[in-house]
Amino acid sequence: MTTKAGWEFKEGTLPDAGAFAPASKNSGDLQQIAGRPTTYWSDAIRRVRRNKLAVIGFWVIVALFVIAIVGPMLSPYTYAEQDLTNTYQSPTLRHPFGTDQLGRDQMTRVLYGSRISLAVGVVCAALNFAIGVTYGGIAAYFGGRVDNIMMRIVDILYGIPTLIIVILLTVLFKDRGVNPLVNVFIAIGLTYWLPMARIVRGEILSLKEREFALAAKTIGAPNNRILFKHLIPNAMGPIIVTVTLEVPSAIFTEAFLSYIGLGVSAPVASWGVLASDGTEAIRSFPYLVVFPALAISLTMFAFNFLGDGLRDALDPRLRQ
Amino acid sequence: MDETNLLMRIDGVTTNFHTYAGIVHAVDDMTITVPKDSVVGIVGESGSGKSVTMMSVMRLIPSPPGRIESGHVWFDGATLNMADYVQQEGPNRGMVDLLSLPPEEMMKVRGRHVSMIFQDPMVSLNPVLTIGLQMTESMVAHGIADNEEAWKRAIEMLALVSIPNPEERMRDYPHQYSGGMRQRVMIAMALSCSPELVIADEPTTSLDVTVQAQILELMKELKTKLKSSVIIISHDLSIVAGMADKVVVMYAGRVLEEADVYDLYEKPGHPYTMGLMKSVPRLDADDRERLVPIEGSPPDLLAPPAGCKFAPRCQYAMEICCKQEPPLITIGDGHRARCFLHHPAAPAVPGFVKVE
Amino acid sequence: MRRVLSVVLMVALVAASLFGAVSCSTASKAVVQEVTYNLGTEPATIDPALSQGIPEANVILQVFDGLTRIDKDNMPQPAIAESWVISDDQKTYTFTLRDAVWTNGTPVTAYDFEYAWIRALAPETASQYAYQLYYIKGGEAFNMSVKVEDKYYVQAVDAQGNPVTKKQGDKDVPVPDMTKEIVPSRDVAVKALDDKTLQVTLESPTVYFLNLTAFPTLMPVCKAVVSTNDKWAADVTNFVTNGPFTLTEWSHNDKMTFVKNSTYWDKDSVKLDKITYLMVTDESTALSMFQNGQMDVGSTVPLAELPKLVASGDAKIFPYLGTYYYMFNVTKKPFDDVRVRKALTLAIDRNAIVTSITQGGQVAALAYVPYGIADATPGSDFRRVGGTFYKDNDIAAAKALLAEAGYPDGKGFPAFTILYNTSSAHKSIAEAIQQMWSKNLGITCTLKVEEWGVYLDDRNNLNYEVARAGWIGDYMDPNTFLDMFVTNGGNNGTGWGNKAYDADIAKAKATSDPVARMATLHDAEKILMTDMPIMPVYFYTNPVLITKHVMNFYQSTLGFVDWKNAYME
Amino acid sequence: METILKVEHLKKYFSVNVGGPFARHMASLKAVDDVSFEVGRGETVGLVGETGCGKTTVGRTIVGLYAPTAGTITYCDENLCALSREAMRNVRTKLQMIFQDPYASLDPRETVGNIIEEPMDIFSIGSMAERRERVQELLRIVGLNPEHANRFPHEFSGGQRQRIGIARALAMNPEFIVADEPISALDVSIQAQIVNMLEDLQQRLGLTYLFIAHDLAMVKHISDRVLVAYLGKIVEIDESRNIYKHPLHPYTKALLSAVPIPDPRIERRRQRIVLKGDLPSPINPPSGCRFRTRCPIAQPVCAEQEPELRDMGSGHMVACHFAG
Amino acid sequence: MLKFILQRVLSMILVVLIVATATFFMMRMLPSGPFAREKKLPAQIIQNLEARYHLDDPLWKQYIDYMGNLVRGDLGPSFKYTNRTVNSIINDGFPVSATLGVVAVLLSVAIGIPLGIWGALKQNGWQDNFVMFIALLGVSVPNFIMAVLLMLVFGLWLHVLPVAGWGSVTQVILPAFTLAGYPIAFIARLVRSSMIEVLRQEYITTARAKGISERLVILRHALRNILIPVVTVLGPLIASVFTGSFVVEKIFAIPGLGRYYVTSINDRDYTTILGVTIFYSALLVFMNFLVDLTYAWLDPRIRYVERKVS
Repeated sequence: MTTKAGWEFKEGTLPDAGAFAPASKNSGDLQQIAGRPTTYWSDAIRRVRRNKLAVIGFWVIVALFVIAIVGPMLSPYTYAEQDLTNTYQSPTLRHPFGTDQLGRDQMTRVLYGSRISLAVGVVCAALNFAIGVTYGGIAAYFGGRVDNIMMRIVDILYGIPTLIIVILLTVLFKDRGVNPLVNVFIAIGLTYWLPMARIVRGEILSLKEREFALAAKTIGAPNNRILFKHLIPNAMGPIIVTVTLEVPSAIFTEAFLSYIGLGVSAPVASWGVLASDGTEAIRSFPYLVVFPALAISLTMFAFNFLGDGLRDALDPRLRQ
Repeated sequence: MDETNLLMRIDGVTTNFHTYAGIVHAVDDMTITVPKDSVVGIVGESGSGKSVTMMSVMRLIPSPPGRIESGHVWFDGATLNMADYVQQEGPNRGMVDLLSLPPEEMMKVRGRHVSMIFQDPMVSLNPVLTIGLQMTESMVAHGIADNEEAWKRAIEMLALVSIPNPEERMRDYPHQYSGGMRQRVMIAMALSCSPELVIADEPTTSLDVTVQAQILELMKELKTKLKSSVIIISHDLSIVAGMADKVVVMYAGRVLEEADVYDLYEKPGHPYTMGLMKSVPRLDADDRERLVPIEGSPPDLLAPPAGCKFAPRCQYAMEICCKQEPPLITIGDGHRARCFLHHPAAPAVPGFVKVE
Repeated sequence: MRRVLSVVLMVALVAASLFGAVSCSTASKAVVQEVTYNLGTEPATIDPALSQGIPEANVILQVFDGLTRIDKDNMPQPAIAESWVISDDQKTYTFTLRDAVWTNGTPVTAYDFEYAWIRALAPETASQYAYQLYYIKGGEAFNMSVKVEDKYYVQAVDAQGNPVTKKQGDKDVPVPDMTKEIVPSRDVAVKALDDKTLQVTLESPTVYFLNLTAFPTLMPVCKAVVSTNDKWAADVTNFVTNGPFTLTEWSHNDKMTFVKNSTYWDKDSVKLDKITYLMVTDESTALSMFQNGQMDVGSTVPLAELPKLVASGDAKIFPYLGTYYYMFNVTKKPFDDVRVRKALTLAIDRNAIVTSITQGGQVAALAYVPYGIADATPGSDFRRVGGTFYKDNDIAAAKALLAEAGYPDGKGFPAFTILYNTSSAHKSIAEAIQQMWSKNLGITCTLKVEEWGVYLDDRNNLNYEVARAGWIGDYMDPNTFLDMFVTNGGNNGTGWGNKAYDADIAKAKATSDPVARMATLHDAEKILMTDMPIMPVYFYTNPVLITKHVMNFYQSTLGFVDWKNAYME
Repeated sequence: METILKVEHLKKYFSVNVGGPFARHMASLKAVDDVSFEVGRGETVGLVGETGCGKTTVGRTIVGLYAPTAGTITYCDENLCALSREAMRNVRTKLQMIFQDPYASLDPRETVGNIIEEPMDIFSIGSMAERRERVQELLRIVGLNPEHANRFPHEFSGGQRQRIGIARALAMNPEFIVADEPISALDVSIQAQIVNMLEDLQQRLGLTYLFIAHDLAMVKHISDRVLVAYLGKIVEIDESRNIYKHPLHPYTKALLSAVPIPDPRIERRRQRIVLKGDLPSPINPPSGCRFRTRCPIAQPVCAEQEPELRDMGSGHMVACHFAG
Repeated sequence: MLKFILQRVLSMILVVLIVATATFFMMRMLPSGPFAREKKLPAQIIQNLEARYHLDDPLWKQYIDYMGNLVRGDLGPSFKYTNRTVNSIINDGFPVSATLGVVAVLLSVAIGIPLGIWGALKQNGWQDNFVMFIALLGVSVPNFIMAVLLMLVFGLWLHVLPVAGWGSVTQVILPAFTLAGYPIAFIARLVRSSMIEVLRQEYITTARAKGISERLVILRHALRNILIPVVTVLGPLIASVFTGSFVVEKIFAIPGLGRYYVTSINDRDYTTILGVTIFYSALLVFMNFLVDLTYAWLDPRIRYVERKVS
């Protein structure tokens, strides 16, 4: 039923008089915001969960780490055990990934190699954060002359051939009893942070002009707090992208370092070493390169999916 | 209202955004009419759906997540020159529904028949292209002029919006212009194809008062020179007061009140409209009297309140307001409002007329 | 927009060329006398005096003709020297030269040889292979002399016979003994008696001297050209040669082109019209190019593919005068104990290594000097005469020796490291040996790979325990393998020394009677194999990728390729 | 009235590159050029002017974000420009700032609680629990639900975010607050809420405000006195209740006339003074009176002689040759 | 203007000189020297060699001599390639590396940018996932595997391209693609995220509201804006690709400069190490300079820097 003015009521009846009594106010004076009151982390986890690829990535990574730890123990072979009468076996049930030029079980070697390669990947990422992010952040934050000098240092380090540095490191660490993996970490740490420093610098340069950085200054926040607590966390997107781009190349760099003599010594082999050794026999025995390469790609995909998922989930701005 | 002189009717447009968190009901069953050669002011807070409505008209809602769920945008078919799509009978005879046009036809409408001026001139111009290119491209795209001619016309347009040395400044980049000048460029750009309708989405909000005054004066002046209808959107009633013939007040994706400009300011028919007027300090007011704000904040459109969307902030809210959404009722000649206070059963409130 | 267009064009261009390629590669080949060979690496030089190794030799030998040329039986045959006379004391060689011309038309004379050899010996030339001319009387002294302005002087020695140096700025410079001038034309015993006669006097009888005259360093150079242009070998324009082929193009790191030399004295036996050398370093790439028909002969074969290629006939295995061995640092415990060295030597399965890992027809080395060197009696082989010194994979004996040395079942054996340089083949062998020692003797060791320079440095400074090594002969005589192990010899590298051994080597040098000389050398090898400062693993072979169309391909046991008599079919 | 802040001959020049990236022509951008004024305790002083007039620079220099090029800022008899870093840090707690853009001035990755707590954290005030308590209290003070302390800024509306910014500024019990356009990014309906709240807080906490805005209506409403700035200079100072009735400087008049009035009848009748052109470049300001290029009453003398700020009686100062 | 360019050039020269100095001394700290052989050369021959190359001079003198020659543009003779100078090695090798590099950069731009745009336009669709897949593959498959795979597939199995070598247009394709693999992935990813960002910008809405075609919106309005971040990463990328990649040049038997970058160190060919390093770092700083120029060209805002003050 519609009146002349246009009143329209459900079920065609006029509401009773009580309906026009003043409504009781219960909200008080305080402003409310909508949405479920969830905590930051539970919400983040919920949102990561919704991203199927991120979940898959997460479980693949868990699986990889579990395999890296227990895998080699479960294998009936060891990574070093040779059988010179059974070299270059194609994949079979006994040797699912085949055997290599010394008749070693490739699967066991890939499983064992994951320990090194995963460690290299993780440490490379960590060093990238520790050195590259800090360095680039400081350069950008203080700007001016500091920035200029720090960036020239980056240019210089870009220019010096890595191979020379690496060979000098091998000499330096020789007979020092240093864990060979530590040498790899140092070598990677020395060179891999350069692109990261550049990228972080660019980000921070624009972020530091933002009002929230100024606001932190007005409440008396010291520089390091502004840089590490406010600016760098807001540059996380590009940082994660850069890390995911650098980790695979670090994993292969480890292979190169092992070649030069800076990595773990044979017969232990990382994925990178297995892949590059396998490449030499690629036409006749492609499985020798396929499996380690697959392992690396799988890891990369997993880390990437999780990284992207985390980035989105942890970014409160994208939470709407 | 003179239906024969109608340029556009937004008819029951509903636009939702499908987000992670749920469905945002940005615009709900919106109906607005725009007569030819008129200025319609749309007033509302940010988030009230005024921009979304206009983006829906232009079909520029980013999709996903946005989606125009239902409704029509009827546009005067005589001006569009799209015989194939003109409604042959029914209440919308002679009109074209913009929402059902194929995309390539819609492209011909945008900029040519309906153009837009955006809120922030600092970000609405492409920083890496010259003003000249950005001025001419819509004329060229719509085949109104070839490059050379478009260039000449663009210079004329820049002169029209009082850009000094327009010939030289055509080759400049946006950052070489001040904020006010950029907004003038935006206006010139919007008018370059002589569209029948110009939608100005908060054209002065991000500008200084002095520049705002310049722009408003310019728009008034242009309005008298060029025969376009204008929809001017603002969150500030004062902005539309000087220009609009008709004002629509929006809140939470709905029209709360719609009236002739004088009616609205003299006899506001909705507590929200009243609140808007009282919450701004008046320069001509004598003393430092306390402002009367509208308390609270706009509703979350993910989970809007059940009844009247304004009820939680309304000082006159009644029980029914919380349960049922009032209809948009006619309270005067061309004056409509969505409030139960106009109901005869409601308690009397000064300024509210009762209608049956 | 323009940029987008150019990008599109670019893509189209690439696509077009992609299809264009199909027709090119399938073009049929007639029997043209042209061959493409993969040299493997860019030669460091094409100047004979500066030659450093096999890649250079493989260029120089095609474009130069020495006094002699090695035939397919590895015997020296007359080349520019038509004939020669050897004095009774076997010290003086008088060569008679044939009529031959340089590519610039001038005749090849004895003076060119004299000039070339003196030039190679001159200290300022800094020839790396100058020691190949030390056999010539006065050669070594001249190479060691100190140049002052235009003259050469013997380096002064003090009362103890040590060379005298003086500080000049920060550097030690040798002090010349101004009383002892060396005049090369007088004091170096190579002399052109006339245009066609060259007389050479040696320090001591050297049975393989005629072989040496076919060696790259001893090639003649055109005196008229070289003495006036020190950039004569920088590119092909001034590169005057006298060999079966001339070098017409040298695109660095890419390829070299040789064409038949129409002025060569023996041009009738040269059948190839053109040789192209490629410099493909990557073995796998070289194999791909070979399989794709881009190459006829290749000097390298990827290890993993070798058995298949040999089976299919695409690869042939050539003998190679070299030994792959491990060396012990005898200055370090426990390798100062001969029993330990011997135990380790006996406990590896060389047959397994050569059949399963190297797979190139290598022979397990049960002695040091490889097969392929003639012994005193014609037709005999030094190795066969010398026999073997131990059994392969003799675990029982090895265990006994180890127990005797105080490490029963490897108990208490100190940890040590096997040092090798970057290469996957070295790595595989080291891994295998590591496991054999561990399995057979209960000894654990770690492997350490080092970059080439670091490895050499460590090796030379005795900064290792066990290290891999290899030795390729320079000439066809046991001496090239044995004289390196004299006490403090430059290439000894093990810290080992034995007076009797040193005496044998010295004696062999001075002995002109081939039978007695060989006996002495056998004796020396026996001492070496008794003391075991080194552990021979296998004798090298030289696998080569070669199409069936290439005939008469010759690669010497020293690794030198000679295309003079080769042809295509 | 006790003077809490005294700004004397303040100058702030930025050196900017005007030649592009490959030609470094450094020039001085005279953002603030010889500005002097005083603020009494408990007073609200409005600073009004267009974008580019230097008003934000004045505010930021006062709270120590910029070091002044010349001049002094005296706060409670202490010269801020001469303070050591450590002393400055302590004074800073008394001088706080509210920013214009409630979207940009809150770190998007911190919870509201952390944002408000941060100053206490920096100065190690109180235990964790006490700080939490204080955060709750502050939220209540600014009219927000204390339960929202663990929410993120993006979940709040613009007005609510501005309240968060205010709560942060209040955390250290400041005496003096520079409010830099605190409402210009907000909807009108919300502006009144914030303005009312600022007034309430002033009453309750005895705060002193320097209120920066370009909207003269709101400045006039909230302030006791108004400073009108143009291109780095102050052109007029007056009691706010006076300034609408007796503006003396032509620029002030223009500003007043630009303010729209929410009444269509008045609005359509009004004769606006629309300023010609744009603000001149602060790198190269006009000679003499800086306003002369846009001034409707400019005379040749304006180009030659810079007008001094003259006292026109009862604290009404103006810098114009023809005022009066 | 001139003063600034001079300043910039000076700082570039300084960087190169420091790189040269650091490399000079570091390389001399490497074990073994240029004349170390497995078959050791007799001591006197080494002495002759060192005398010939002045390696017996004190290190500081060698350094000063080298720097003196460097200023005159003389990079000295190669120790390994006896008849060649380092200048000639660079002269021969760089054009080859640069040709390959140009093609690789063009490829990575021509493929990476459209891929990235495609992914961004179909954000979260299968096309987007496909682009991300390609990008990840490009990053996680190293070039030595990529090279061999391309060679086997296109050279040996399909017989459409020569497997290796240099000289014909067809021989450029495989190595260029190998070299472009990582940049393609990198650029595609970068373009995708920048494009998503740019498409959200108001000026894109403005352009659409003008009624110009979507194609024009992307190509004219969006593309140039996304090129700005691309150019930033392109600088160092181009420099490294131009000087060649050791692996790619080795595998495809290409006579470029990249091979010397590694082999010269292995050979301890001091002058070549230094020459190539100096050349490379000069190229790098020059590329950064070019990037800045391109930047200004792409982004007019940079041409006239204004500091916003209010």
